[in-house]
Amino acid sequence: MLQIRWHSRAGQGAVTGAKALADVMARTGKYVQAYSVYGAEKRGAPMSAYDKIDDKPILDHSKWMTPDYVLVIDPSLVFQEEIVDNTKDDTIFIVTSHMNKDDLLNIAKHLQGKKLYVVDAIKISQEEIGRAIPNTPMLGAFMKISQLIPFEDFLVSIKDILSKFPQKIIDGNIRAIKRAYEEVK
Amino acid sequence: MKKITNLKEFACTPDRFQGGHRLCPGCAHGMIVREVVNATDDDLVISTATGCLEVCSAIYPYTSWDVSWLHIGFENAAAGISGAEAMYKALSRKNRSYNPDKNVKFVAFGGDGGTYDIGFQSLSGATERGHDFLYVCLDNEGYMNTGGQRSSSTPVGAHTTTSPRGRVSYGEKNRKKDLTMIMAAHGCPYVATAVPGTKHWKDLATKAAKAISTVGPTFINALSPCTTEWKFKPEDTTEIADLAVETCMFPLYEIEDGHKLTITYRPKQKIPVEEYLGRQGRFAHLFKPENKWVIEEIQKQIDEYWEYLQRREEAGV
Amino acid sequence: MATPKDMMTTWDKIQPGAVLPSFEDPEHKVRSKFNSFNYKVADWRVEKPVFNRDLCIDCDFCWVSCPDSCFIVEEVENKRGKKQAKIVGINYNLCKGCGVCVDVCPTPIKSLLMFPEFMDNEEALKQWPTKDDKK
Amino acid sequence: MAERYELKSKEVWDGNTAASHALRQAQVDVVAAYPITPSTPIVQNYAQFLADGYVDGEFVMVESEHSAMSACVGAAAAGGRVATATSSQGYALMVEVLYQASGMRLPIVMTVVNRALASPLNIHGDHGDLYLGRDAGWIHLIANNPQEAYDMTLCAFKIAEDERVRLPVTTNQDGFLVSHTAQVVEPLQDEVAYKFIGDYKPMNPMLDTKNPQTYGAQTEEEWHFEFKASQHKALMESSKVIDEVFAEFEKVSGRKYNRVESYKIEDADVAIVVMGSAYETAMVAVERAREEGIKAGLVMPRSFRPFPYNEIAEKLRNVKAIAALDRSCPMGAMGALYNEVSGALSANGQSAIMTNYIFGLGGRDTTVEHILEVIKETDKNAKAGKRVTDLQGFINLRGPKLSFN
Repeated sequence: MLQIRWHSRAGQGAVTGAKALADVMARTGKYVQAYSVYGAEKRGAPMSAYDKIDDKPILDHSKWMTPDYVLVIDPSLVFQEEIVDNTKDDTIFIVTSHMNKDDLLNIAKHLQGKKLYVVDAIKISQEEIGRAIPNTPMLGAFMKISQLIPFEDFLVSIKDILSKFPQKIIDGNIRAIKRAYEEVK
Repeated sequence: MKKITNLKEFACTPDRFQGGHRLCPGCAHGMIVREVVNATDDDLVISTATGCLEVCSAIYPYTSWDVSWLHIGFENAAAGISGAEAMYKALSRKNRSYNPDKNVKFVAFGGDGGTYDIGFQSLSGATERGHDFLYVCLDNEGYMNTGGQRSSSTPVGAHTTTSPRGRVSYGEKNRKKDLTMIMAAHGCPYVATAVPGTKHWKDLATKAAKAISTVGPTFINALSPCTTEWKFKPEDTTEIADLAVETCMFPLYEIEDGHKLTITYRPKQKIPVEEYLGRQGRFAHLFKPENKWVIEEIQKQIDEYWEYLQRREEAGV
Repeated sequence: MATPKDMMTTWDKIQPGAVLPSFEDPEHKVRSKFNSFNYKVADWRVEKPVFNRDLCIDCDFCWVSCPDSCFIVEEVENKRGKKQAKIVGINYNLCKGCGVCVDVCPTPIKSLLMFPEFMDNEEALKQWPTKDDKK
Repeated sequence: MAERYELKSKEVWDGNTAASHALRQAQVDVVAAYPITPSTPIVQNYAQFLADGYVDGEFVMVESEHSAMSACVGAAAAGGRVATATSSQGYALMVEVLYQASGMRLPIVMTVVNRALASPLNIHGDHGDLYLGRDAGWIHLIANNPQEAYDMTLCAFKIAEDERVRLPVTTNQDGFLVSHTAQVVEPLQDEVAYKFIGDYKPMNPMLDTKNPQTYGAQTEEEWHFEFKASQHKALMESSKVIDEVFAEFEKVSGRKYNRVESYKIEDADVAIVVMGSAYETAMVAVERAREEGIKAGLVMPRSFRPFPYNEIAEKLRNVKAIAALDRSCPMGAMGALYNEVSGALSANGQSAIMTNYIFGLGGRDTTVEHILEVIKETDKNAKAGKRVTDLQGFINLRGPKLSFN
């Protein structure tokens, strides 16, 4: 079972991102589970979201997991040590930051020795979508690193999932996803 | 709208609220309810809040209703009728009406407990949502079903079992809540006050007919003199109601579209309130020397309110 | 208690939800046994109103103010062919003897008066006051 | 006519989305509801369906849950299909009217997203609200994942409206763990779902004004007992209808449900009885226990009411020790599942060793490891042939061990 944990602030779209990823993977015939953990806090409070992806039905409904991937879509949360909780040696971190990997590791010492990738999902979403909603660019970055499914297939699915939105929003998201796919390092 | 012309004609209406109910002898509820349900030729669905009317008109295995009737609880007559009205709309839209040839109208009855107090939230909600129904408050100024406790409709000075007169108390201390105006403030298309009896029967029947035929939430606050708890002889019910009007203790008026107020009956000579109070045991203690000031206070409040109503009517705003 | 013996049933024979139909034959408006029209509250009375048709002017005040729907009305046509109600009697099954009808009766000599419950109506009519009686 | 909604054969839905689609497909005539976390999205989704023309019934946005259930009662008595949704405090506010709905034998469907009851305030899942309504005369069905939240809601209409039942039904799903967890759901197409549920069958409708009905009469000591007994009988006998509806549902969906679900119970020495999403988590724990040599099995009453006494006893016939896991604090007693299962065993002359565990209050995480631990403890009782563990345990609770005795 593939396990992915998102760290975000409420309002940044981690829940939507996690559900979109689940939707994409379900279309390939996988079983999925996407959920989030939050309290009564409002927009801006830290929260986490989760994806589980497997070839057989997912029965475990507990919130606890040992993630294969940790996706941090808020730049300030990168500095919170909780993001490494319950991770394995080979857990892959994809984080949002305007800094390069070396500068980041100098400050975020808890990420030293981890498999780390960086993408500025905030900047990308601001420039391409017009708002700091870094969830879709993170999906682009995740697709690049994980190579879970062919990127073209991913784009077809995500376009369909976004189809309820106005064309302008869809186009912006697709551009953001493609840019993040290219820019993640 | 049913045309209410004279009593000889109105009395040809087949009764839809039957006798054999267990209300007290001389209870005004029976009079008011009969007039309201007889004031339309449309079919009716009725909900009733817990209270005297509810317990007395549907004691298993008997019902006093020749129309569809529902009781759920004390505080939800308005919510219940709003559900029934919504179902009527839904089934009409879906072409599944049970009697497509008939208009169905919706009426809710509640006492002042079920209306002023515990049921006020659901009444306010149903009114705000704009359901097409008439809500009639049978206002007997206390929780008479449970033996005469105070409500927010109990007038100043009245003795009730929870605002008793006593060595150091003159009875109820708080002013009666002005629910009719509160309902008007919801922006209801039609709100009115009414009393039972022979003198104002047409006022009540016409108001009921008007309210039922008006589309949207309408409200009638009907004073319902309670022979048992107000403590007067059963045969005096209509006289007490008439005195409430003639003293202006309970003025008759209507308000259209939430603001346009019309006084529907103006006493030729306003009678002093003692006449009204003196006929009821619940106010007997006010006639003791030490409580006389309470009567004066009540008179002052009546005068001020009557003045307010007249000014507001004149202003026509 | 309040239920006549012949209406007492067992749990397996009662109407689901205690729902009561008003009519046994809705089309012909035949009231069901569950309709309180078929219940008697006569024993609540101490005194009963007696109706004197000869004095009645059909103002229908008694009809409109009766809390118990007791007044039996016949629909007749007036001289101008308009329908109007004629009071023809009192349903003593439904009357609780509150006396409101007597109170509101406006005829100079009342056409409704209270008499002891045990008195025969014929006898009551014989005892009816006349113009000559002092009030 | 309501618009047809295009559905894929597999959707990724959370439990709330699944329940709201079931309500939509049932073409409910009146939904009266008041939003409350975590069932709010059901109400929101339904409002959106209405705004987009996928629903042509009435949607009454009342001012409280009390009025929501009251309007449901009024609408159901009027004579049409009725549904609502709620959770927790809203459920508590409704309780008075829940009894009215069932007493009047009105087939209302309520999709409940289970959440803890205050105080202290908590928005997360436990079964406090479900247990609060357990004597309210409703049928209570349990859904463990979004697929089941959808399936149970469709079945609920068919069960409630059956002439032999005419009782309201709740479908229960765990707050957040199911309601906000997206999983693969295989929905029925609109016309298949509606055909399965069928047209509403009126019974004494108030709106048939030619034949007026009185609802909500007062019954005193002379009649009340008979009505309650008659309602109890209907609730007990709904078991048969539930079985029939589940069988019919299997034909259209291929998914088989039972009033008592079980997993590897046939040869089990140790059994866990639990309701809700933890049942599925426990399946994983059972697998792990068996890898470690403990013959564990799992049982769940799919219908909490009517409680399947004999069927549950039958499932547990050969086990030696049982742990009943209740997701609600029993407050001075044993948990309801412990009591019901003990009663079921006793009534059938069985004497497996029973213990009770309280878990997951206010959304407290209960993992595979936790349940595995319970299985191991229960296995000690099985091996000893008598109870050697505490009568009551609290899973994943901080602090010293706590037990009833």
